[in-house]
Amino acid sequence: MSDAFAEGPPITVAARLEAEALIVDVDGFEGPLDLLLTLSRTQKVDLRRISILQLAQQYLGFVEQARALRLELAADYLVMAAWLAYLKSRLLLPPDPKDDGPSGEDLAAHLAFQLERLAAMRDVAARLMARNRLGQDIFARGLPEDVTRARRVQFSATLLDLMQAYARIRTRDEFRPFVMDRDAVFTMEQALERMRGLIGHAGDWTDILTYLPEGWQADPVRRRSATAATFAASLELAKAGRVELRQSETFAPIQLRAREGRDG
Amino acid sequence: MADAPRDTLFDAPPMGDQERMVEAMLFASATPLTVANLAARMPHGCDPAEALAHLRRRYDGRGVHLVRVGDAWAMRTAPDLGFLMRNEVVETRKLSRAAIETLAIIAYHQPVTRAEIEEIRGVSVSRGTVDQLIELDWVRLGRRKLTPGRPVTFVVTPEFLDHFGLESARDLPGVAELRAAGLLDNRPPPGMGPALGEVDPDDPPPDQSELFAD
Amino acid sequence: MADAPRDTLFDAPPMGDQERMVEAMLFASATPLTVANLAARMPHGCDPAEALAHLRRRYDGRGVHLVRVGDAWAMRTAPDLGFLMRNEVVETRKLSRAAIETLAIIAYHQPVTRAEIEEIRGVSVSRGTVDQLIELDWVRLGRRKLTPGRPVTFVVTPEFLDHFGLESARDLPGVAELRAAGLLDNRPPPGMGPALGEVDPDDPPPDQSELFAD
Repeated sequence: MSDAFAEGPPITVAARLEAEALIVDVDGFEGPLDLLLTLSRTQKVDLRRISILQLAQQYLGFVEQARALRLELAADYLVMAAWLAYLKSRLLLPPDPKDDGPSGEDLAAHLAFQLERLAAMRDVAARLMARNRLGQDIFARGLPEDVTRARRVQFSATLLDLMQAYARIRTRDEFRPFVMDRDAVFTMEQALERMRGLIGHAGDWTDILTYLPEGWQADPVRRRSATAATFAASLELAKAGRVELRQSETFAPIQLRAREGRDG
Repeated sequence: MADAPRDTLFDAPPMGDQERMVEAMLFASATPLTVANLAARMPHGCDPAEALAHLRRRYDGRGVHLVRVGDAWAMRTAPDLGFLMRNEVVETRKLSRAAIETLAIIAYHQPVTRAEIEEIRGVSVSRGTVDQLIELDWVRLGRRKLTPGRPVTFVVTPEFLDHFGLESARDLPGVAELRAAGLLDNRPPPGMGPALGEVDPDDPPPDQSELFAD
Repeated sequence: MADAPRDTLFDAPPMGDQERMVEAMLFASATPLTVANLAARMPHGCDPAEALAHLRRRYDGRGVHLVRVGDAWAMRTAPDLGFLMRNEVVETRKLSRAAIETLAIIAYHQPVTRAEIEEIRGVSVSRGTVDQLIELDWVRLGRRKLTPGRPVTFVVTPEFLDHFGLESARDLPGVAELRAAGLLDNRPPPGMGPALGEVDPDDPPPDQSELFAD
């Protein structure tokens, strides 16, 4: 957040004080609901009687202020702002009889419920942590009895150990060094090897697809690999001056013939 | 006496002796013991439940109490004497606010899914938060929810109860008021289709092998 | 009561309270405590020696005794009840990596044959590993597979579920869920390349529906 201040235009002391009055410290909040709960406290009423309309206004004001200060707000704050703007319009405008969605009042009531529930959880969490706790206020036996008869070995393992062991096995494959599974891959080297042996006999233009090796034509995966390798090998041979290539039009078969056979 | 008189034809020992036995076993153990644990080690025909009731009265008001933890029982120092045990205090990692709130939500709403926790807090539960609670042995996996997707749920453990001095989850502070106020209800947002984390209800629940095929 | 009323001008607490204090301290202490140790922790003006004398009488004939160890004091279970503590001494050892992995595979894939376990682990499983799991009562033989050779299968036992606090093996989370819950160790095993489950910290945590997309 401090970076955001640094990058923005210089802020006067007065402007900064004004901003602080609005507590624009988004970092202090755990999400939009938390921010809403804090804002709702300024209404100084029971959460059950809170004005959602007023709260929406406060939240939108907060977001405006943050924008004016060029603070970057996380996306979920903006999503909440958009939703509250929508809610505000639903609450202010007369209900549309054709709309069978939830009414503005229903939505507002649910938001009030969420705020009350979060406040209640905060409250009981604090009460829970304030209880007398084992090892802090209440103590177990400091010296569990050590009776040395009947020593028994017990193997221990926790659920966490078990789950981590499983995860380790199941993710092992993801992290082995990267190796291509080669059984469906025909390499350019293999294609070159094969074609070097065959082009000597190819005096006439022949479709390069006729050079696909045995057993690589039916399975589409293997066929694709062999085609790519054969094509690459053909270009390689043409570059080396050993063959000529031609294609009559786009997508037409690519044909090849040996140069040596013709020239030599 | 070295041989436990188990499975003898004699009568069970008098209740006074049974009480001593239960007292000794609970005293020797740092962790709570269930009635079944106690019975398994006592001579045949004993009634540890009754012995526990006597023992509890005997320790009433003493410096050490007999407390109930879920289905089990343990001896614990009286809470008002904690100040004497400063030397014994176990330093614990301070829990983050997120972890404390997540713990409270799991305790009060259990069994609860991750999506439900997030819905209540209004933010996503960060990696490591639940992990930390599981590592502390305060939270464990519960039964999967029978909603589509069969999400895993979290529940609190007997260690949680023991740590916070609770007999059961019903004794959580304020739980009755929260329930009466409807704040523990699972109330879906109005007009929303299926609740968070739910998927197409026509989707059959995946079987075990599918679930774990990553 | 949270503040020890040390060095106050008030009188020492009544002897009944002093007795409670000594009782709690001796109970919670891992080592025997001397009168001086006790006095140092108690409010000003207390008389731990007298409290010890009262306490000793109180525990006379009970399941637990107050005993003197050198010039210090400790609580010990009555010697005649030693037979009850027999199960108390258990040496806990961690399961080997091979065993825990084998156990995990059985739990996640049951019923599963030895050959299947080996295929998943990528190494052979020694006879001793499965034997150990069977001896621990965590694994038992399931029904034979209806495949050629009719190999035996392994399944987990109710004792396994009990030990790991599971209602059923179906409650075990899948790998995607483990990762989402932050339960995967982020450090890769040595020489294993990129970290397990490591993600861009800016990457938003997956939502519930992604969690179950296997």
